[in-house]
Parts: sequence; structure tokens; C-alpha cells
Amino acid sequence: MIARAEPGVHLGRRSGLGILRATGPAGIGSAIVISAATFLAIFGRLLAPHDPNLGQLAYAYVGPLGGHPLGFDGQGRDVLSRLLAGAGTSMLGPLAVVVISIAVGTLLAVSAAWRRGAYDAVVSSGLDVLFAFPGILLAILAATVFGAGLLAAVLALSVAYTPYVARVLRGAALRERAQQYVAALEVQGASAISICLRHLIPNMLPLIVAQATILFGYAMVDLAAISFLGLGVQPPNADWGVMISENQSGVVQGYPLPALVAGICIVLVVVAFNVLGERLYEQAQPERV
Amino acid sequence: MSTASAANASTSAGPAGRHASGRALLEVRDLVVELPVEGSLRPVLHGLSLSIQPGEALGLVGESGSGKSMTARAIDRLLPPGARVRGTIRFDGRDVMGMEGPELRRFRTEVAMIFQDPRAHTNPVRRIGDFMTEALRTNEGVPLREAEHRAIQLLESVGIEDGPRRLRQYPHELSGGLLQRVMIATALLTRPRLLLADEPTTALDVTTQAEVMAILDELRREMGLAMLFITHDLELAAAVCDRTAVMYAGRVMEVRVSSLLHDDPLHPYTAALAAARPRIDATLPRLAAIPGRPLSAFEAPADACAFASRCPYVQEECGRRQPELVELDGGLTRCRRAVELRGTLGARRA
Amino acid sequence: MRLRFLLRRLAMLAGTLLVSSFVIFSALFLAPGNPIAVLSGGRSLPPDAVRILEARYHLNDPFLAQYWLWLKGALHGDLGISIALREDVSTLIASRIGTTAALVLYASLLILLIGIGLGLAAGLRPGLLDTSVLAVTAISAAIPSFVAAIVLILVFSVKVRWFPSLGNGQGVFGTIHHLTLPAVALAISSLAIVARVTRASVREEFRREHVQTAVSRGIPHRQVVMRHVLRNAAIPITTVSGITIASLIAVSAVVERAFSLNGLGAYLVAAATSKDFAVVQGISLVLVTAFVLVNVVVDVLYAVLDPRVDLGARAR
Amino acid sequence: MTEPVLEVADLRKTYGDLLAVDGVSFSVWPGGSLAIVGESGSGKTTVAKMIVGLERPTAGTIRACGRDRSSPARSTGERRRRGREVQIVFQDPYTSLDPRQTVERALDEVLRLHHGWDREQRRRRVLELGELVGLDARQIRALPRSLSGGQRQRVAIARALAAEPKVLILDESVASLDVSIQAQVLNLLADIRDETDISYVVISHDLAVVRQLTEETVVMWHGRIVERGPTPRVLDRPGHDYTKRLRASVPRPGWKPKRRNTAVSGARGE
Repeated sequence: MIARAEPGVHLGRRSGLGILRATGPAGIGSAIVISAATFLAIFGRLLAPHDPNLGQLAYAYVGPLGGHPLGFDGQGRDVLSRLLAGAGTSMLGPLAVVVISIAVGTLLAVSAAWRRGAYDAVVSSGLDVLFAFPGILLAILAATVFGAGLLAAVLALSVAYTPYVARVLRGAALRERAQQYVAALEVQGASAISICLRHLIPNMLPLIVAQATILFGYAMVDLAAISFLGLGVQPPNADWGVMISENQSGVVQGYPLPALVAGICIVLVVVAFNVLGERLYEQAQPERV
Repeated sequence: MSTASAANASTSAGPAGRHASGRALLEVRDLVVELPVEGSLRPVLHGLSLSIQPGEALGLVGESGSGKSMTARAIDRLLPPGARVRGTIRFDGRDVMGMEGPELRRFRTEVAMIFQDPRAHTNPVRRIGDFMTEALRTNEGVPLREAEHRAIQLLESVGIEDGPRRLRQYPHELSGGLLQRVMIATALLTRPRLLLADEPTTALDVTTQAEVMAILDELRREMGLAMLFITHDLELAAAVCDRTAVMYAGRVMEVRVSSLLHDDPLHPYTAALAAARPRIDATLPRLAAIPGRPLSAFEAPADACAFASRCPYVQEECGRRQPELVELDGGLTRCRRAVELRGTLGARRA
Repeated sequence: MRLRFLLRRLAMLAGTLLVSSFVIFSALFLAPGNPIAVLSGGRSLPPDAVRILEARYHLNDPFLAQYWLWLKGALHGDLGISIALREDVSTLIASRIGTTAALVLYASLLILLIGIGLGLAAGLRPGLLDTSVLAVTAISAAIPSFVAAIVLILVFSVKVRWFPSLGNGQGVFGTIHHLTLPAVALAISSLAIVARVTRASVREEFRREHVQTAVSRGIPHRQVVMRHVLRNAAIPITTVSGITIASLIAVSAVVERAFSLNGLGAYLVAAATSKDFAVVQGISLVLVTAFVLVNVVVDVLYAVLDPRVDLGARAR
Repeated sequence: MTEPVLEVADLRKTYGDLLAVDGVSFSVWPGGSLAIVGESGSGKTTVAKMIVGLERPTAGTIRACGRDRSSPARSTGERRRRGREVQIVFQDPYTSLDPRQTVERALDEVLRLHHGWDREQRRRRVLELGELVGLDARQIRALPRSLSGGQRQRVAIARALAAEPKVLILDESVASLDVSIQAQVLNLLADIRDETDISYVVISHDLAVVRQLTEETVVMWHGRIVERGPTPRVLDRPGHDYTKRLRASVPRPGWKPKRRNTAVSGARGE
């Protein structure tokens, strides 16, 4: 008699593969790029044809040669090997940021939505203060305090991203909390923890995954930027952000290849995460019936 | 009993049959609407026909999925993109389906629509005054001051006295009942000839509903306005409409003069619907529930009676052929056994 | 009512800044390493010299007293002395803030004009234009500023030599000339994000029921678009543009480094590397203040645009 | 004379300055059925929420099965015991079930909470409950999305009954169902009461539903009870002006809507 909006963020119980199929060709293409990047992140170091840190200054900024399809960087190191070796840190950093900020953000969001009232107010205003610190600024502060390095940058970005995660998920948690099945379980005498773990969070999962996917792209850009500034991954360790920073002089000298390929890798992976995240987000939106 | 009522009915406002005297204001014939759902087209209306005379109120009653809302939307050409429509809709003799641009807009000013959820159907960032007078100022070039004056007058006639203050408020500052009155006043402001009211009181409390219905009824009669009144409440439709059409699975099952609907329904579905409601004046030992659940238009078979699977009077033949909508006792019915069952279905009221 | 909202928002702003300043100060206070060692450049000093330095920098005062001194100074425009350059931090900031402000302003204009323009065009005209905007913005949203920087330098200053690759430039036109590539690099991904959100908001508004009401009343399409679709879409567009522009303030550091611009961000990074604490504290405070101020402006704009915002309640 | 199974005395709830419920008292006897009638904002749903512990009363006492439940439960055991005393079925069949859980799992979860049964015992009880509310084995294994509104509401009733409560609160539980389905569910509720000694508290704005389902009625208006008595008496010979108006507003054959001559003014009217 009344057309109703199906509330919540439910995907029902579609399998992971089913959800992926629903994201369309762009989503599937992105998933393939992400899988490839993940594979390289794990096995890149083993696949590298040369020692990524072995520099032969005589070959500085020399173009592609036999066995060196991408040529050499400013210190005469094999660009392909550095690219493959760098995939690890370039992917691991964002992964850590996403895991930490999503975990903490979900915890804060669900607990605030569950307890509401004063606790929610305290959490929300605490997050509001954190909002005042852009990720990169926090990372620079962290580098000043703890010294430059990947760990400080990852922790700083995790802290900076948490309020964003928590704000989006708090809204979703509040919507889910307002569903009548939650009240029904409370009346049954089920504990808050069991309702949150068995019902609330699983029903928010599509949104959490979408959020994590989009965040990965942002984290990758920000971490690479911090490395580019010299405050993240430290040379001679290979990392895509570091490669751009090291070889920037090559661009002005008319030899842009090492910086450019590292840039392309970053853009490719970030596009894939953005597109897939956006598609998943659309899937996680409340459906109308 | 039924013949006595039929005699009374001739005094009621609207003629019952479709071959009534005079030209119908709205004439819908064999309307088929299909909407895109997950890549394929799904029928929501199956050859729907109805007509409304000038000044007449026609009730359109049905359970969820029967297609009553879609009927109003199809008439006002408000179907979502990708919808496929066949059949004819004529308003005052003009072909509505062929209208474009200015002609379609002029038609829309002659047909006003009231929706179920006034909150969603008003722009939250525009003031009430702006909302009410927009059509008047845009389409008829009425100056703002004049338009507001008329709006205030109409607000008064729907029972809102402090019009000037209301015009400066935003929709979120008004309660649901009040906003629905504003909606009604707004719909009447451009002096339309037909009102399409889609469950205008469903979201309201019973006492508010009575008040809003009374206002609507009174003003409609004063202005000689025709109305298509959509509701799931058989009693409400029968109380405020001259004739009532009962829909099921995208089809019209019966059209009857409202005063005869309870005592002498023509279709088993109408009778079952009336009998299933609990009564306010007596506790029944058991309600006459209809088995099964209401079918949507796309679930109903095309070559059988849509109600056959739930009908207490079903015969084998009912499952073989879709019955036609035929005239009977001054009404219309889509039942193969209508003549046979005539006069026996209205068992309920004394 | 509006005034109360504004006062409330300003009080929240002051609170946020106070907490932020405390965080900035205490973080660096707690940093490992002895300030005397930094001051002396690692040489061992005679006890007298140490005592003089300790007195001058209040190193032996309790933590809160030191914070209070710093905060009081900051409020009077005194942010301490750069250890590396032996100069007033405020003076150093003043000489560099112009570049950063000009860069962020330039990039913001690009975002507002091109980003919102593209988004509106795509949102209002389904078809080829829409598809191409979607495709182009999907990629450009993923281009980090420093990658954009190397590509822009490669194409426009190394190959075609239209724009310089490094430095600030002289005079108004010189500045614009020098800042064009940095501004584009800074704006490119934000611009794409704003364009996408704009497009999505316009589409979303088109589907609203109240738009259907307007159509059902015979309002001409153009007017429906202007008064009901775009007016309402302006709310999310303003919010996302504001947040995006605020985020440029920090990212400008990356662009300043890439183009060797003499701005605040580049200076902050240099100070962070050399552990010049007073400078890091001072610039962080300035950047956080700017960031928070932009966010307040967004909040106020949001409240102005959306009458549903309860002006008495907490913002957001 | 037996004890009332549910006893509410001087119940009061304020939200800031707003008085939502004021001095509400009533008792429900074993096997009895009481209606709370009123419109939106009358406080009837707030009363229901306080009884089941979803809202905390500002003042007053609530006793069920002889035990006080005016303040929040202190232990897990206490919370579950309260769950076995009073259960509730809400209005909206679309949000009253976890969309990721099959009917079977939803019922099993509740059984596990309340009874120390093994898997086989629970499985049998799930089927019994399904049969009680008219769901077949296929529907028992289904996800809510493939069930209709009426079927979902049957699941909600089965889930409430799984705790074997003494009192079942029906908070507008049939209001959003289609007429033909509503009749089925009302008949089902009558059958359940015939077969068990359960008591109902029926919260509704629909007087016909109230007539069909209850023996006693209290009428709430602006947070207070303005009239009480046997349901047929309250509906046929209403005493309070508000009840009269409510009764007169119900559409029925021969009914014509009438305007009250009070115009609306004031900030939010109504």
C-alpha cells in the first residue's frame, strides 16, 4: 500500500564474487589491476632482474638497454628492478594506514552510535579536533618528532584518516542501530557486544569495504607525497614516491623516464582503487524498492 | 435490497457506466505501462480503462502493487525514464500522450497532483510562499503580491488562519498535517479542473485525516473540480467519491457507484476486501481473510483472471481466459461469473 | 539566531585552535633529543653558556609554563626564534606566506571555475560530454600533485618552454606566470573530485520527489533546473569544494618542493628535516589556523544555504 | 484473585521540557488483552518502549510477572529473564528482521539465548514456531528479502514467541499490512491467544483492530490516559470528547468527513 524505501546498507547475502560482478567491467578491470599490484607487492623483490640498490654511476640516466627495459636512474640503478622492489613498501604503507584507521574508526563509530548521549558527544568533539590536522601536516609533525620514516608517516596518516572514517561509519551505524530488528534483539536480552558483532558490523560491511578501498588510494597518494618530501621511506630503499623525488632532476635534464614510470604506477593503482571503491560505494547505498 | 439501493444511486452526482451522457473530462483506455527493472521491462498496468466526468470524484482502491499510484503518474506523464506506455489518455478530448513542451505544461496546470508524502514533495530550501505561488507567477504571470494574496485566502479556506506568517516559513517548520493542507491549497491555487490525489491522508492521524478530507471534499465541490482519489482504504474511498474503481494486479476489477460498493459489489474481490476488514461496531469470531497474498501486475498471468488463485468462487474456466470488463447493473466488472453471482456478494452489512 | 550560531561556531573555532596549539607544542616538546645539543650544533658547551641558553629559551620552566609563554607570544605575533637561521620565526613566515596564499588561491579558483563547471555540464547533459568528463576525472582524480608536477614540467617547460619550471617570479604577471604550473598541479585531483561530486549532486537532485512536484505543476524545465535542482545541489557542492580547498593548504608543501617555490610548506619541510622546532611549531600553527578557518567558512555557508540546519545546535 | 502479569503505575517520561507520558497506570491480567489507543504523539509508543526497557522511565514503576523492571537490568541473566517475560512486535515488517539472516537463524539465535537446548531440539522448535505462524519449511530457510510484508511480520511474531513470553506487546504490528494480509495476521494472533495463556498489549490507532483483538482499552491523549474501560463500551459509548472525535473520524459506510470549526494557528499546529 505504501511504497517503502528498503533501509540500511544491505546487500543481502551476495557472495564477494557476486558483488564484484555487479560493479561492472570498470570494477572488474580495477580489481584485476589491484590483484596484479598486490602480487608484485609480495613477489616483486624476487622478480627483480637486478639488484635494485646497486648503482653504476657510469649508467646514470641511460635509456633502455638489453636486459634493462626501463633503463637506469640518476644513480645508475636498474629502474625496472627498483619499480618491482618498491611495490612492496608502496602498497604495504597504505594497507597499514587503511587497516588501522578503519579498525579504530569502526570501533569509535559503532560504540558512539550504540551508546549515543554524552559518550557520542565526547567522541565526536574529539574527532572534530583531529579534523583540524590535515594528514600531510600531521605526518610532517610526526617526522619532526620521531624522525623521518615510513612508520611515523603511517601512524600520522592513520590518526588523520580516522575522523573521516568514523564520521561516515557513525552515520551508517546510527541508521543500522535505528532498525527495528536491533531493538527486537535488545528486548530479547542479547548483549550489546553480540548485537554489534553479529548484526550491526556485518550489515555495515559493504560500506566499510567501500570506504577502505577509497581510502587506500588516498593513503597511497599521501604516503608517496611524504616520501617525495623526504620524510617517509628513506633512500636508498626503493619506493615509488622516493623514485620520483630522486629522479626529479632527470625531468628537467630531459630524461624523465624513471620518475615517469614510478608516477604511472602510482596513478594506475590509485585509479583502480578509486574506481572500484566508488562502484562498491554505489552498491552499498540503500536500495529503493 | 440491491435494487432499492440502485434506485437511490441514480440521484448521486456521477453517472456510473462508461457510456454516460456528456463528454468525459478524463478518458483512459487500455493503458499498458511497463517499467524497466534490472534491465528488463516489467508490466505495472495491464490494459487499464477508466473515465471521470467533469466535477466527478472517482476513487481508485487497491492493495500494494496493484498499480494505483502508477495510474496517476501515467496520467500526468510523470513516469520514470525508460517506461513504456501504450493505450490512450484523453483529457477534455485532447490526446495527452502526444503532448509536448508548452502544451504539456498547460495540461499539467489543468491537472493538479497531491502526493502522499508532503515532506518529500516540497523543496526543503524554499519558503512556503515561494512554493505556493511559483506556478501562478511562472505560468500565469500573476504578480507576487497578488499571488500571495490569493495564497493567503486559500490557506484560510483550508483552515490555516495566519497565512502571512506561514508564507515566510520553511516546510520543515510545519507538521505533516499542516503541510498536507498547504499542498492542497497549493494544488487548488491554479484553479485546475482535475485533481489527482495519491493517498493524500495515509500518513496522517485519523482525526487529521477526517479534517483534511472534509476540506478537500468541500473545496472540490465548491470549485466543481473532478478528482481521482487513490487510497488503500475502501471505506474512505466509498465515503468521499461518487464512484469507486477497485484495482488488482494492474487491472480494474470493478467500478461501482460508491453507495452500492458495500451492499452490492459486483466482483468477488471487492466483496472479499470489504469482508476482510475488522469492524468497529462488532467483534467478529473470525475475520474473513483472503488466502494467499496480493499479486503484483507482473506476477499475474496474462491469460487468466488475476484473482483466480485467491477467489472463493473460482471455477476451472477462470484460469483459462482473462475476463473482460463488462457493464452490469450500472457498474463495470471483470468477472466471468458476475451475472450468476449478482446480488449475492454483499453479505456483510445490514 | 544567526548571530548565536555564529558566536557558537567561533567559540568552537577558538576551542579547536587552543587544543591544536597544545598538541603542536607538546608533540615537539616531547620529541626525543636535547634542545641544547641542537642549539649548539652538537658541540659541548661550557656550563655557563648552557645556563644562559636555558634561561633564554626557558628550558628549565615547567611544561605548562613554557606552553603558556609560547601561546602568549603566538597571540602577539611572536613565534620564537629559528635556531637554524637565528631569525624571528614570524618574520620568516611573513616573507613566505604570500607565495603559499597566492598558490592556494590560484588553485582554488581553478577548482571552483573548472571543477564545478565541468560537473554541472556533465550533470545536466547526459551523453558523450558526461561520459568523457567521467572518464577524464576518474583518471585525473588519481594524479598526485607531485606526479602532475613532473609531467607539467616535462611538457610545458622542458618541451614547449611556455612556463618556467622553478622559482617564484617578479611582479603580478611574473607571479601568475610562475605559479600557473604549480597551481594546476595542486588543483588537478581536487578539481576532478569536485567535478564528480557536482555531477552526482545534480543527478541526485533531479531524482528528488519535490522536483517531480515542480514538473507536475507545469513549471518550465529551465526554471525547474535553476530553482530546484541547482539551488539544492549547491549545498553538497559547497561543502565538498570547501573541504577540498582546505586540504590544499597542506598539499601546497609538496607542490612548493616540486617547483622549488619559496613558500611556507617548503620551509616547513626544511625545518622538519633540520629539527628547527620553533619554525615547525610556528608554521604548523599558521597552517592549522588557516585550515580550520576555511572549514568554519564552509560551515557558515552551509547554514546559510540550508534552512534546515538548526542554527542553535552543533554544526555538522 | 490472581496477580496482574503486567502492572504499570504512575509512569512518566519527559524529554527536556516535553512531557511525553504523564501519570499512566494500568494492569494486564494473565490471558487478558489491553489496547492502548491514541494518535501519533500521544505517548503510547513511549509507554511500550519503557515496558520493554528501550526507554528509561523518568518516574513510576513497571512490574512484570511480579518483578520490578523500572530501571535497567544489571546482569546478563536479568536481561534475558526480562526477555522471557515481555516481548514486542514492531510496526515495520521491513526493518524488523536482519536482512543477512535467514528466518531459521533468526529464530535459532533467540532460542539459544533463552533455552539450554541442543541443536536438534532447537531445530524442532524452529519448525514448530514456523508452523504456529503459518510459514512452511521453504520460507523458514529464506532470507527476509524474499518474503512479503505479511510473511515478515509472521517471522517477527514467531521470534517474539520463541522466548515464550507471558506478555506480547503489539506496537501497530498490523498497521502497515495490506487489508487481506492484515486479516490473516489478526486471525493468527487470536489463535495464538486461544492456544496459550499469553496476554496482549495492543498499541494501535486503528479502532477496528482494537475491537477485534482486545477486551480492555485505555485511550491516551497528550501523554495521559483520558478514558478507560471495556473495549466495546469505550468504542460504542465513548465518554471523553477526544474518544468521541476519534470514533467519529473513522471512515465507514454512510460516513461523511466533517470539519471541526477550529482553525490552526500556533508554531507547529495540530
